[in-house]
Amino acid sequence: MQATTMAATGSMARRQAWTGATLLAFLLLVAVKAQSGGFDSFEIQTMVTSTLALGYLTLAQGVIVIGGGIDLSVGAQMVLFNCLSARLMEGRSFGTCLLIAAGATLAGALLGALTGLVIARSGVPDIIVTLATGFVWSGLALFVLPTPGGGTALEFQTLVLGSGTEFWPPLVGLAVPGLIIWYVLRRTSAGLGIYALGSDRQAAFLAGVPALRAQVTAYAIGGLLCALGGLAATAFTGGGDPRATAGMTATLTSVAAVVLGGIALTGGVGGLLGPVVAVWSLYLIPAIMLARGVDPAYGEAVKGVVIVLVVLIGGLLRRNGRKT
Amino acid sequence: MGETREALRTRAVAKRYGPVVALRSVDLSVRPGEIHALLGANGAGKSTLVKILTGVLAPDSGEIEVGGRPVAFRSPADARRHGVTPVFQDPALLPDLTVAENLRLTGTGAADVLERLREMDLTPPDFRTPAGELPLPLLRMLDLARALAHRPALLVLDEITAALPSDYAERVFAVMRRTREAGGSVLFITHRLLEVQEVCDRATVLRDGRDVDTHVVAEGGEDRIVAAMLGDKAVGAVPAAGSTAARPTGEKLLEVTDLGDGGRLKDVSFALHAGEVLGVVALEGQGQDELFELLAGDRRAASGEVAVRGRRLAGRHPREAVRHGVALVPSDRQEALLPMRSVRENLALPLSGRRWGPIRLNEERRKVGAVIERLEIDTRAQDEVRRLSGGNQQKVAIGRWLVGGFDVLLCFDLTRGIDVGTKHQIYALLRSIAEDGRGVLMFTSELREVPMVCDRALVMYGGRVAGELPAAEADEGMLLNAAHGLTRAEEVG
Amino acid sequence: GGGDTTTPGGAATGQGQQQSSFVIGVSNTLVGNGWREEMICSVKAESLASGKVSKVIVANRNGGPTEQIADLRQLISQGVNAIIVNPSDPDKLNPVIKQAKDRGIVVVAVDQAVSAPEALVVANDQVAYGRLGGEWLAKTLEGKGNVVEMRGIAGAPADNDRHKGFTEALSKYPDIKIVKEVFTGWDYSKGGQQALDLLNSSTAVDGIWTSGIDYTVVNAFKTLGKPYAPVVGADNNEFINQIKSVDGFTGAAVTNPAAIGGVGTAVALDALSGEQVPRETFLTPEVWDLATSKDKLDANYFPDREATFSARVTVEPHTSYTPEQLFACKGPGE
Amino acid sequence: MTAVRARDWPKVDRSLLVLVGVLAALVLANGVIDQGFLSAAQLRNTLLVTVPLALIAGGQTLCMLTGGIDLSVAMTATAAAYVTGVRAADGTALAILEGLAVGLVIGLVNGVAIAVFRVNALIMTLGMSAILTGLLTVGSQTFLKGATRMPEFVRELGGGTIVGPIPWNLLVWLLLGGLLIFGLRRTGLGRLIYAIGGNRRAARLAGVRVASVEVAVYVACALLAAVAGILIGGRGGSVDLQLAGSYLLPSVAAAVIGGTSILGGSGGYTGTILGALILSVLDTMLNVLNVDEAVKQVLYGTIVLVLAWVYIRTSRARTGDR
Ligand SMILES: Nc1ncnc2c1ncn2[C@@H]1O[C@H](COP(=O)(O)OP(=O)(O)OP(=O)(O)O)[C@@H](O)[C@H]1O
Ligand SMILES: Nc1ncnc2c1ncn2[C@@H]1O[C@H](COP(=O)(O)OP(=O)(O)OP(=O)(O)O)[C@@H](O)[C@H]1O
Ligand SMILES: [Mg+2]
Ligand SMILES: [Mg+2]
Repeated sequence: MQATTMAATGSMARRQAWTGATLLAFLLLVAVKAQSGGFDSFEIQTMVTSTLALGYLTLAQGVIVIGGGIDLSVGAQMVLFNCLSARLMEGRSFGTCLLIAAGATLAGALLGALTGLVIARSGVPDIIVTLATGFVWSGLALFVLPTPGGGTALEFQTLVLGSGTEFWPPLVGLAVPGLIIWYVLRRTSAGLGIYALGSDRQAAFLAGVPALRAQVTAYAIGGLLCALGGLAATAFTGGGDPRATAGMTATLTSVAAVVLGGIALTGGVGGLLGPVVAVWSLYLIPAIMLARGVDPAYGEAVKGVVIVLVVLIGGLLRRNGRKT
Repeated sequence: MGETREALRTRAVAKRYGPVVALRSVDLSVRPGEIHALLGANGAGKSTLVKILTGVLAPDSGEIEVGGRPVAFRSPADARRHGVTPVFQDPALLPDLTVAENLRLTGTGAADVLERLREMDLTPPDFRTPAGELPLPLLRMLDLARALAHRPALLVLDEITAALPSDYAERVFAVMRRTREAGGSVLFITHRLLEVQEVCDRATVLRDGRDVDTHVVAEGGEDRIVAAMLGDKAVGAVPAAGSTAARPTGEKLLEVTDLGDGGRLKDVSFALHAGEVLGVVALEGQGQDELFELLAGDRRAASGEVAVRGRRLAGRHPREAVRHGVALVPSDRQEALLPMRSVRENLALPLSGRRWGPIRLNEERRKVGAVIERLEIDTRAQDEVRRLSGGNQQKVAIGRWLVGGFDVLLCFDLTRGIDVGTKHQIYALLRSIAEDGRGVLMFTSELREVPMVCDRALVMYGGRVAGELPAAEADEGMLLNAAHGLTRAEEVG
Repeated sequence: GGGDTTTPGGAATGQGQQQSSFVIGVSNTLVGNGWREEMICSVKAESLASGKVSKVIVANRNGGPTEQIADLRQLISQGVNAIIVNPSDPDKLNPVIKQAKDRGIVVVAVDQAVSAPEALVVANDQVAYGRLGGEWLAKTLEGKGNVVEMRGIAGAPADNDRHKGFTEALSKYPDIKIVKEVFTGWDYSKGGQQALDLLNSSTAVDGIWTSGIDYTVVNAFKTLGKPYAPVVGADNNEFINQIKSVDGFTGAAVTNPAAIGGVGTAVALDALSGEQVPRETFLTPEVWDLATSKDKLDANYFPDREATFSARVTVEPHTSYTPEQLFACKGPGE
Repeated sequence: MTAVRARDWPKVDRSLLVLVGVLAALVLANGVIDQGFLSAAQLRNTLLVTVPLALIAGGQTLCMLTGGIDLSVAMTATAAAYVTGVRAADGTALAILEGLAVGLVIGLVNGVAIAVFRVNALIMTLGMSAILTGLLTVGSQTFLKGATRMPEFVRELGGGTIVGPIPWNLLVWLLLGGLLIFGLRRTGLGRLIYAIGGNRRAARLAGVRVASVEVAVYVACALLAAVAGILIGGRGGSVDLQLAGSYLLPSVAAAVIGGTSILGGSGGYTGTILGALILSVLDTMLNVLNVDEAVKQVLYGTIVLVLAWVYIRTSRARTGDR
């Protein structure tokens, strides 16, 4: 009995180890940044606000990957909701903007649910469905807003981003949905179903998990978060931008952050804190290189190397952990 | 007939997978308070029937009644609500979730499960452990406990004892008997006919997707079952297991000296000689898994050494073992098969592994064809091995090495989940391998096999070889004692 | 907001500095694009040639306004005296530009304009780019025929401006029809492939206007073995070579110099030195074809440079560096 | 229970026939939209643009069959072509060899990291892509400075015609594509690629040196991408840093439309070829149709989705799964 308790504690520790390592790496980066270029509230605000949209996308990707899927359209969804909200919010009052934001969030959830439904019903792999829907959403974004433009109310921007060098509002804006979704994932049967689905689809079905519902739920949560990402982009830039390239970059970054944050791409494993911290770390790497005066062209290469190394070392640690 | 309301009744249930007919027409009835055996050769359709009864699959045609009322389950959860609770052939606990989460998933009370485990005289694991980290037999028992916690009217057990050591199997029987006493029914699938004699009231035999015989076990007997299962095909006679000589005479093929893995396995020494089938018996977790992994090159030794025909194995990669002629047939088919590939590719894998260049098609066709014929592999679903029945999958796993060639065959619980007919085929196969001058090291959880197939037997306990005895002298009682550590090596001699 | 914290080495000391001590920041959001890399080199070259700059800090990564705002804020934190920014959006950077201005930093938007009144703008006149090319094409076709418009990235401001200028020019020629309009995404190989598709279709094509994806389009004629039609492109090195040396091909290069970065730097340094500079400096593109500007074509072809090298390497009278300094791509202290 | 004889070749896959049908339908639709499409010139054009995609997608197929993926193919193609272009002065043969060597090195690094150090393939190749972007950007200003014009031979190979509708690059493809098909079906290595994707552990226990096979796969993939990059560069005449960027997503899409499982273990190159042809014809159709960019993207996405769905439907009908 004693032994099994110890084994269990060990395995718990291992499960949290990745999140811990991510946190540690992040703190290290913060220290280096503070040393080489300062890390005052202005910097923190820059970090939190400019990664807010990406943070939401990463949470979205995280939930979907935990559920055994992958979504290559998160960036395109963000672009779509960015354009949609910027177009609708232009010249409107704060109140109307809030209503539009609520509507967009709902629409995002519906869009996500639809994606999930298509995947579950068609049997076409996630990666190809979302590759295709990514094109569709980018096309729709161009349709909604053919050129960069649109706008939003100043109060809406302040609400999301804070004023002055405040950085609490965006932090809270990320943490609240993050915590709610974390609660849903970890403490409700719907969330458990998502983990089960990602862990082993067949076994989940045998255990009586309603696979369709779990999949649709995961994608609906993802869609909702992508809409939040779009709204954050609108608030941050004060308008919309239909160009698809930004969306694709964001998608790939979200996948990288999810893996760096300890979610297994095979599904069923991982939490939400790690990926968010990973997004911030990915932000800090170029910032530090800028401060250190590294040629930015090398910067891109260094970033690639760092990502690979982190996953490599993490993988080695994980493997060693499993052996003992 | 029909005076009492049946717990379960099927009429003309049929199911096909594309061109493969799994069930033609099955009529089955299970009475309340009865333990009913469902028997049949590999691929007869037992698992398919279980899946239909528990809502995993929908039948193509036919009717199902539970407690007298017609049902059409949409999902396993639906079946569970109607009192039909399965324990499937493959583990159904989610590996990444903790035990507690797994229980929450099916709405099972953790306290209830703890209670069931205690009833079965098992030490419950920490429920915060991810299921994937628990040993397989314990997982199966958890699966069972979870099913019991739902207080099923009909408990469906698909080959649950196949992966269990005999002491665990005993506990399952106790559970089945208690269920019967409480008025519930059990549908029990097994390939071990002794178990049928031991616990079952009635038995239904399937052959080629039909029910061919239902009888009261006490009135039947093993012969009747076997005859029904196999139809016209007779069980091949097993050539008598080797010499009665206690000491083998052939060349030393495999020599193991003071082998340890730094963990459970300690100072194991023995030798396997040409022309010999050497049995290994042990209770669950006595180091036999580690021993086989080490010998197969899948795990590195911490101490001691392994030599094949006098050449030392470094044990860096299974390839090295294969090159030296040591081949492993793992117990878990998930570790042996390429589920999406054809029977042919699965069988020819060792050949492909040897040469990256063009395949010698004629040679391959000849070798593969011969093995398919020799093992009588049912190739109706040959394009994808995952569609074969469990037993046929096992044959593919062994057949691979007949194609590839070897000197020493390591068999880990080879006959788990295999029907009587096939078992006898395999026994004969192992004997003929030995007669060719090669060697077999086999671990078995079915002690009855030892005197039937082996020349000698090693008993493992606590990571060491606790004893060695000539198979001819080994009866189950003796082996069990040894395996429990009651007998020291010196006493056996 | 955000102007209340002072950063070390910030603009507080900026205005009255002596020679060779300005720090210049550069922000660009398209990596691996030859034109943009050359633009950054021209900033470095001009900084070096001016002798007034001690360091050039470059923020360069793929992204949109979101990434660029973050980069600009990073540069502000680094205490630069001036920022040369190739804006990813005309409006979205305004708040951060204002923050920079509040700290006394000179911001120059190069290549494309921004609407913030605090920023200086040094840009190629993109509407004129479209118009001049369109006029050349129409004249070459003698006022009639089918033309194809090969645009850049859908939604990009420069693309819209050029489209505007181009259609404006052609509206004066009723007999010229725009039969196809495609977006190349400013991707040379994709543009070449699209040209293959279009030239193969049954629509007759008499001329092609491109938003700078030019030499692969010219190559498509050769690949298909079709007679060349006139093509308008930009001052890309290889395209200039084609105009000069491909038999039977007529084309015009409309300049869109990457040296705009150097121009922006010169303007920024003037402003830092306290000179009065106009808020907007627009470079009007030049049209080079073999008939009228053979000398320019000859002088601005660099056989040893890559195909996409923007051939107009200096912009007189603004830039002061030598072509060699640009080619070296080294800033002060590197 | 009669033992059926093991067959040499798998049954002709019905889902492949469906792909052929879809391709035919697309070609006909194109013909209706534009008469010019049903001509020898257009056939040649289709082949010309499909070949590089089919080569890159071939490499992608190999990676996907082992359960991996290579997101660095586009940058690999670009890097190889760039090096070939810059080194044209060294002589054609040497320039091409140098370009291929770039592919070899990239493949080795990817392969070793993924197979030996077990870095997640997606992350590794994404990282490699970033690394290559950085190195090429710096290189174009420093160690890879120079004219990026392709040697004449490469131009001919990438865009020239042998006779009638047959471009030179088809020859390259027939050679490499044939090798791929043969290699996957009829060689030990091919079998092992499927084996690894199907069940890594089982392959290992059966004595397969999984890591070497994986390294071979990533090297082959990078080499194929390098060849494709050189052909693309040859077709355009000169090379730039974004040369093959637009080939990344289509390379994955072609493989998946062609029935290769993203999880590994099943699929093949024949399907990928059809997938690549379908995508190119679709692309041509959208180029020729004078529709808005927005509509174009929506159409493209929808068609890819429908194709994948049709494929899955037909392959399921064959096996009778639910
Ligand atoms: N997006 C977020 N923003 C802020 N805090 C978060 C976010 N996501 C999670 N957290 C916090 O971080 C902690 C760890 O989160 P994580 O999801 O890694 O836990 P977990 O492994 O799922 O937890 P458990 O093992 O208890 O089920 C949580 O307790 C939660 O309070
Ligand atoms: N998903 C599937 N697709 C195609 N054929 C299948 C599938 N599942 C089972 N079969 C076929 O149906 C037949 C019956 O299989 P089933 O698994 O029911 O046998 P079984 O009696 O449980 O055998 P075993 O004792 O070996 O477990 C076999 O011929 C098998 O190959
Ligand atoms: Mg966690
Ligand atoms: Mg079965």
